[in-house]
Amino acid sequence: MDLARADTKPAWCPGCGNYGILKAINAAMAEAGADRKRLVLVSGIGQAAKLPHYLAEPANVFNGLHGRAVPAATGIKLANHELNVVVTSGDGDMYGEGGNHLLHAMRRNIGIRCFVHNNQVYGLTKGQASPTSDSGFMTLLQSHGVMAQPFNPMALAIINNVTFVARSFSGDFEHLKSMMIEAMKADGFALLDILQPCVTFNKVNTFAWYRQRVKPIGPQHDPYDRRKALDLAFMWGDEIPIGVYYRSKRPSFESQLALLKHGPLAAVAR
Amino acid sequence: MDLARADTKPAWCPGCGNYGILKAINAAMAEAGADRKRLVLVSGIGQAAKLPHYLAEPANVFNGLHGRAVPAATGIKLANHELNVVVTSGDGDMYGEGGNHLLHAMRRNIGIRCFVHNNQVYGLTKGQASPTSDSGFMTLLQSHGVMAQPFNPMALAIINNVTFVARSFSGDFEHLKSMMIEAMKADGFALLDILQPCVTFNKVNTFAWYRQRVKPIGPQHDPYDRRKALDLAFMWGDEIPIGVYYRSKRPSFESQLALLKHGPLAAVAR
Amino acid sequence: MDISIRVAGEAGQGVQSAGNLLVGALASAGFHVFTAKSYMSRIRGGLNWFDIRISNRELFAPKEKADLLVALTREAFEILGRETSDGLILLDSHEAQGAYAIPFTQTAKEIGNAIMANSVAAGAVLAVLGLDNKHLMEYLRKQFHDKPAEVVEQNIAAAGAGEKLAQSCAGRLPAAPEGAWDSVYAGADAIGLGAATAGVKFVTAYPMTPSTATLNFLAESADRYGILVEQAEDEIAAINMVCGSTYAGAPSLTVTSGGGFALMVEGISLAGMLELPVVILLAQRPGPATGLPTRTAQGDLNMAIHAGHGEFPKMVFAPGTHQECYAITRHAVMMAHKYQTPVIILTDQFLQDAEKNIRPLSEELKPVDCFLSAGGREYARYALSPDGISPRAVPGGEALVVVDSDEHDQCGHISEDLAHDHLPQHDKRMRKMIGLTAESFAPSILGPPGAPNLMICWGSSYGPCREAVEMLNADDNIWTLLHFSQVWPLNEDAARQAIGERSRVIVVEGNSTAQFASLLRQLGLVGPCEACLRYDGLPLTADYVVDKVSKPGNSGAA
Amino acid sequence: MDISIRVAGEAGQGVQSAGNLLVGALASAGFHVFTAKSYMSRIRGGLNWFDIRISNRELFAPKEKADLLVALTREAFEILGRETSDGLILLDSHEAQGAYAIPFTQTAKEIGNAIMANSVAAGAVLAVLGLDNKHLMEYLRKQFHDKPAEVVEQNIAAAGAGEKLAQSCAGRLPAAPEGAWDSVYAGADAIGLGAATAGVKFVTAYPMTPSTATLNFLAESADRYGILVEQAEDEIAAINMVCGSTYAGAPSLTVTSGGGFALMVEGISLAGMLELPVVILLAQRPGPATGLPTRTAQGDLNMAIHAGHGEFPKMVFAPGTHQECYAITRHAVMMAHKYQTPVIILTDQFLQDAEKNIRPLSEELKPVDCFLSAGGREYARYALSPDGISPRAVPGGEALVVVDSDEHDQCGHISEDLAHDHLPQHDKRMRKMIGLTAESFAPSILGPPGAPNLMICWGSSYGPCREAVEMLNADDNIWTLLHFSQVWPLNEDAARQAIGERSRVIVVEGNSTAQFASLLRQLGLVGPCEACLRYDGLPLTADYVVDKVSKPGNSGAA
Ligand SMILES: Cc1ncc(C[n+]2csc(CCOP(=O)(O)OP(=O)(O)O)c2C)c(N)n1
Ligand SMILES: Cc1ncc(C[n+]2csc(CCOP(=O)(O)OP(=O)(O)O)c2C)c(N)n1
Ligand code: SF4
Ligand code: SF4
Ligand SMILES: [Mg+2]
Ligand SMILES: [Mg+2]
Repeated sequence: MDLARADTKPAWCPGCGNYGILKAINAAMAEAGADRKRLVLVSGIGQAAKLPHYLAEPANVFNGLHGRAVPAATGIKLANHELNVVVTSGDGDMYGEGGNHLLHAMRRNIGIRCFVHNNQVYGLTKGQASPTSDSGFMTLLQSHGVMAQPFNPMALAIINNVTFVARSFSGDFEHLKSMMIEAMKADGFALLDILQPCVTFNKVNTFAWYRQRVKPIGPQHDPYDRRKALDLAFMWGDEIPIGVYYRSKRPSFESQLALLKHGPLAAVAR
Repeated sequence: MDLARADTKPAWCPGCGNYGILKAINAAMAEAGADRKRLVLVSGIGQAAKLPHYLAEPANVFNGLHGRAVPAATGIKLANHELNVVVTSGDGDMYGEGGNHLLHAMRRNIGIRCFVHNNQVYGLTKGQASPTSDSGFMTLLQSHGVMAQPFNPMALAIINNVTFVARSFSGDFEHLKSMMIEAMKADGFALLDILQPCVTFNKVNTFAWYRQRVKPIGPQHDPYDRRKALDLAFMWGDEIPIGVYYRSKRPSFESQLALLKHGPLAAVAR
Repeated sequence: MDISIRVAGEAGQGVQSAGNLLVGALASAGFHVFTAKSYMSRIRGGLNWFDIRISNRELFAPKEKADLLVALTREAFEILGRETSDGLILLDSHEAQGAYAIPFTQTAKEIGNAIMANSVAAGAVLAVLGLDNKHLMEYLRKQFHDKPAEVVEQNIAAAGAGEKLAQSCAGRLPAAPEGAWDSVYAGADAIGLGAATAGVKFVTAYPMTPSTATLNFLAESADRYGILVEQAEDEIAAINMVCGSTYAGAPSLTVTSGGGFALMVEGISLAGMLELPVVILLAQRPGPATGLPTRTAQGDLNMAIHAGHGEFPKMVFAPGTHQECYAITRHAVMMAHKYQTPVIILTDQFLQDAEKNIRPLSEELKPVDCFLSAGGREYARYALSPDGISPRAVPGGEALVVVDSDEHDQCGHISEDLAHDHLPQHDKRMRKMIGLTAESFAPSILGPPGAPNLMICWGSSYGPCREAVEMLNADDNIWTLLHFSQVWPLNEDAARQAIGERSRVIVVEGNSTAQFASLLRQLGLVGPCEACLRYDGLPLTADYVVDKVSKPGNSGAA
Repeated sequence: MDISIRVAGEAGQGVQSAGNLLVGALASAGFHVFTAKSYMSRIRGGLNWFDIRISNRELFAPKEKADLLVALTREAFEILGRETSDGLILLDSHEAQGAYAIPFTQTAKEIGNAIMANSVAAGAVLAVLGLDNKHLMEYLRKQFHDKPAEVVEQNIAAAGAGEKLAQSCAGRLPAAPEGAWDSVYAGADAIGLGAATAGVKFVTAYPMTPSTATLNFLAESADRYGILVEQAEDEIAAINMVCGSTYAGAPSLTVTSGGGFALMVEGISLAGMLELPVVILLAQRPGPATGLPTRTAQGDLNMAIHAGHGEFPKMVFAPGTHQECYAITRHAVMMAHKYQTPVIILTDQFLQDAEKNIRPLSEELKPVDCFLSAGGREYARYALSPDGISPRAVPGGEALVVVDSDEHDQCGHISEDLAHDHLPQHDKRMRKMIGLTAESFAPSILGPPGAPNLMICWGSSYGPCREAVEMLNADDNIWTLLHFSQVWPLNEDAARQAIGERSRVIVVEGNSTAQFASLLRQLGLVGPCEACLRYDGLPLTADYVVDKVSKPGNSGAA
């Protein structure tokens, strides 16, 4: 059957940081032995959000609306909590249009893992500022430079006491893969913010820029210490910590629902 | 002219915490000598959001959509930054439906003052949980109790480094009035979260409950110290600090716009 | 016999409880009961009323005016007294021209608590009606069975006291009819029950009057039916959550009103593109914007039909009775799954809140068919098919299920191949309209099918129109009534046949621009015609319709 | 003379730059130029093309097929070569049957940098056309005037090399006509310029193709016109910000596409209720959902007309030419202020991106009237008035301005008095429709006004239809063309008169359900009629229309 005529080969620019994320996710899923039938990749719209179509070994895919990956993933997880729900989408998608959903998903501590491709820019729409663009970042639209302060996803996740909060870098395959594997183990909401160079529209936060700055968090850091985690979250400058910032023991949303003890809401034809 | 046949007398339940907020706002505006012609009260929809109609001395009013007070206020402030823009609305409105706007207004540090009537419940729609409802809070809809963790507005404002972050209590007139006056002085985004008992739908967080817990922040607290401010933000239990949690010197959004140096965008017929 | 009782007072004063007591007692006494609620957007104060109409014939709507007004405040008396032509008025305590002063509150206080004023009032009303109070006493016992015995006894005492106080104006009711039921449903509950028994497993919504009543019903029934009810952070979350949950295989529902629905418009388009069986209850109230949150209207028809960017198939149902609320909700869930596309159920504050006693609706869980496919290895979510319906599998089974909001190929992967994927997929989706149209409800016909005059109604305007046509046909059978309980797509053939040639055509609806009449004209089903419109926030009534229809020039052109 | 050149290749390969060079050179050479862009939703790779049509007569649309294909990749040749009937094909490097292999990239590399392949290609095209390359050289100098001299020289060398390489297939163009202009505008820019010169001071939007082009134009013009451009966090913020900013007195605009517009539906209803002069540009692309982000469609007409819960007045404009993009945007801003209600401007990817050289549009700031009132002490924002328009003051002046999304009294305060406030305010708002309708544009007429056959178009389908009618009328003048550049409300009287009695009526539009034809039918302006529809994501062309119109059975029933 030749039903697939689709763009299942990456439509990204050569050298884009998304390739590193794709490679890591392929490896992480393989290494974690993720059951493909129970794996659902959820995304919104953007360059990052195309990733689910490009998996080396296919899985279930829900590629929804811009900004709405998180509520869709929440609906999927609640309908069938036996599914392994992974959101993989862009910074504009998750932190801009989708900000309110992220906030409230964190409050719920719903068991979805969010991999955010944070390129600090809107790639697909050709280079506008994103919520994480550094102040002063110049674009066609932000012709006097960005005046808002960048959104701090790490701090938001920490103050919301979610199960797992980490940051990694698309240029560090081993680190990124291991963070993904860790995130997949979290029994609750997991945020993995991934620094991802956009070689076309972000000429500031390049591979070199990140590489100079990222620094793995040492073993002395206690991820259950909220204050220390917040200190890490505010480090954005000459040094940007990568690794697990924070963990909490808060139970996942779905684990608290008595109704789900009997099995998923959804009837799955097998 | 008898054009006003409207509900300009409060439609709140007797004993509602909103009365205290109304009284304080009347007093604060009078004491601060707010120029009524330049004062605009902006609200969304809810019990709290009706406040602008009830002012002792009238002002300009923009009573918009549920959850959308902040973008409306932002538009007003950008159109005419000489206006004194005060948002006064409910916790559901500001932290639930309007969460994304709040987040990004904070990133901008736009010079609007937000007074949030935080009754930890949806009043107007008859008693559903709000984003600030305590875990376990029981309602008709949340019949097994709220499972999400309450939203922490103080921490969000602090991590976003806005100009002014404070909390007060509707039952403490003097304190509330003084916080409002302080908030009005902020040159940037000001959040004033006001603990407001809902005598009808929130039988947990009553006047007595709050009164037992609220404790004015002492003079030893340095509001420019983010870590300390965050420590206060996480105090929610036997003791709930009221007062100024945090201040920053970040310039307001509008003060950074070269265009506005020549005067407001809006032409005002005088 | 046809009596309308209006209990009026401030919010928080017990108008609702007094009404409930009367409904309970009168339904168990065997009368046909129909209620309508008019309340303000506030928790305390203002002026609310609760109309309880009783008859020995089946009822379908409220009446315009009350025969008996129970005014709990002086303001209620002053504002509503004028409209209670010839009727009797009971007024709490205050002396006033044309009203019997009965100290409901004072009496209740003396017995123990002012809140029992509603029991006093209920007792008084039954006395005025000349009805044996045993049904009220029984109902009070049933109602308070889980409260301390003292509560029951005090309320019974209060009802008895009310009865005595009203003795002076007691009348005598004819005997109760046969065949009336004591199962009372609000439209909101009938819809909720329809959804629950149809097998809906996931409900998420952001509270909004007047849809919240259904949400509350479902929350209360959640444990019984195994439904997960989750309050969303906003309406956009709600619609996207149900897109996710239906993708994953749980029959799902979201409920909202106009402003919330407006926020869902993008998500509805998503459901159209992903071909998801999403069901949305849109309970209308007057707009624009916040409008009149607690009043009624049928003003969102056009928005509902045209909700969503781009073109995709959709169904819009509009039940007209309590039985239809139940049955059509079940049907809507089924059709959503059969055609894998969004379905909207349109009601309004009037029908949501209106209570009526009917033959009990089945509370048994009888899930509708979800038309699921197991998929298999070579599975393609959007395989082309003659009827536009592709086999729907859900994740977790044999097949991998790929869905994409971009245009896609048959496997669900993003594709920009216009000729080979976009056109075939677009045509496939739109082909579903053929089946949908063929399966859409024919309008129901009341009265002589070929009468010279035709009245057309849709959704909740059915009740008042049915009564109006009965009134109009009392002497000469010159009116046919057509009711549309599905408003998109229309069963054009059946409609054309039913409409036929008439000397007069009048469309009755609760908006100011005759939206349904325009739709009929657009499809060439009617020519220029008359419209009887109501958009003051109150429900249509037979009196209102008859008045407009009878006085030439009273109805506008549609 | 009428030649269509198609430059095709991958995203990021310089298709756009090569096209720009050719447009610049050909327009300054004095030809009439019209362009259309077809690109994919990606930043690199895929297959994009840029059509440049030139003629010695004014042009209004692209052509279906190219006469000269410049293929920068083998894929472009393979996919598009088939469609280039009889035409000439230049292919980068690769040898292929039916194509001239010209090493654009290799040559550019040798000169210094592969990115100059576009200059090589432009030079080659001009040679094929037999056109003096001085215009290209001039244009290159102008284009790169702020770059190092080396860049200019290298590009000039590249263009020269291209010319030489294509010598073998050089033809000779007829002389350029008189009266063509070298001011080239895209529709998106003409709209932006209209808004800027009309006095729009605040623009906020969330980026979305194909509306972003207008946003970019406005950002680039911001300093010149004193406009504040702010990127919103989402579309809901954008529409609510413009509600705030217009309330406060700044003429404001937001721009979006279908999905973003869907999110604004609640806010549009707010603007209707608060009576705010909000202007929204809706640049259409194919839906549903994300659909085809970079393609064109006219599929959102129904959604636009019916956007918003409840009933309130609204205008929807749909410019058909670049001049109309400019003039109608100015008019829309004025009308929004005159009637204090939301206005939607409908364009689409085709018109947004289409470039044409026309008489220069005035760039002077000539603000439209904002119809402001100073108010005064006794000011009532919603004072009743015969035409439904209340004096509009803004805060900061003498008057206090109170606005409320709930139903309100004349002073703007929340009111639930149905008879005294709701009905009068609702009727006041709706009365504005009378003035709006009276002022709405009559359809423009082209060709013999009373011909037996009538073609109807709206918005961007004008260009292709105009050319189609000219082709169809070449022998016998049997076609009239009617163009609607305002689609809501319709000037029914003028439309009825213009439509008259015809033996054939065909409506041409870029969607699959004949939305505009339905609207005409709903208003009783046409009966059952034919429809020529295109919804494959590509723009309508005269060839397409003539083909459908000429072959019986090719056009569907509307
Ligand atoms: C409702 C809506 N608004 C806007 C868009 C247009 N849009 C598509 S992707 C995108 C932003 C992409 O940025 P990001 O999420 O950071 O992804 P990236 O391309 O950078 O990976 C936008 C604004 C859309 N598709 N839907
Ligand atoms: C879009 C939309 N969704 C829902 C509603 C219904 N609604 C009105 S007020 C409200 C919540 C009120 O809660 P809060 O903001 O906390 O105000 P309170 O009444 O408690 O003061 C809701 C859900 C609405 N008006 N608009
Ligand atoms: S535009 Fe940026 S994010 Fe998108 S593919 Fe290219 S480099 Fe990657
Ligand atoms: S419901 Fe609660 S918040 Fe609303 S007026 Fe009553 S006490 Fe106050
Ligand atoms: Mg990005
Ligand atoms: Mg509240």
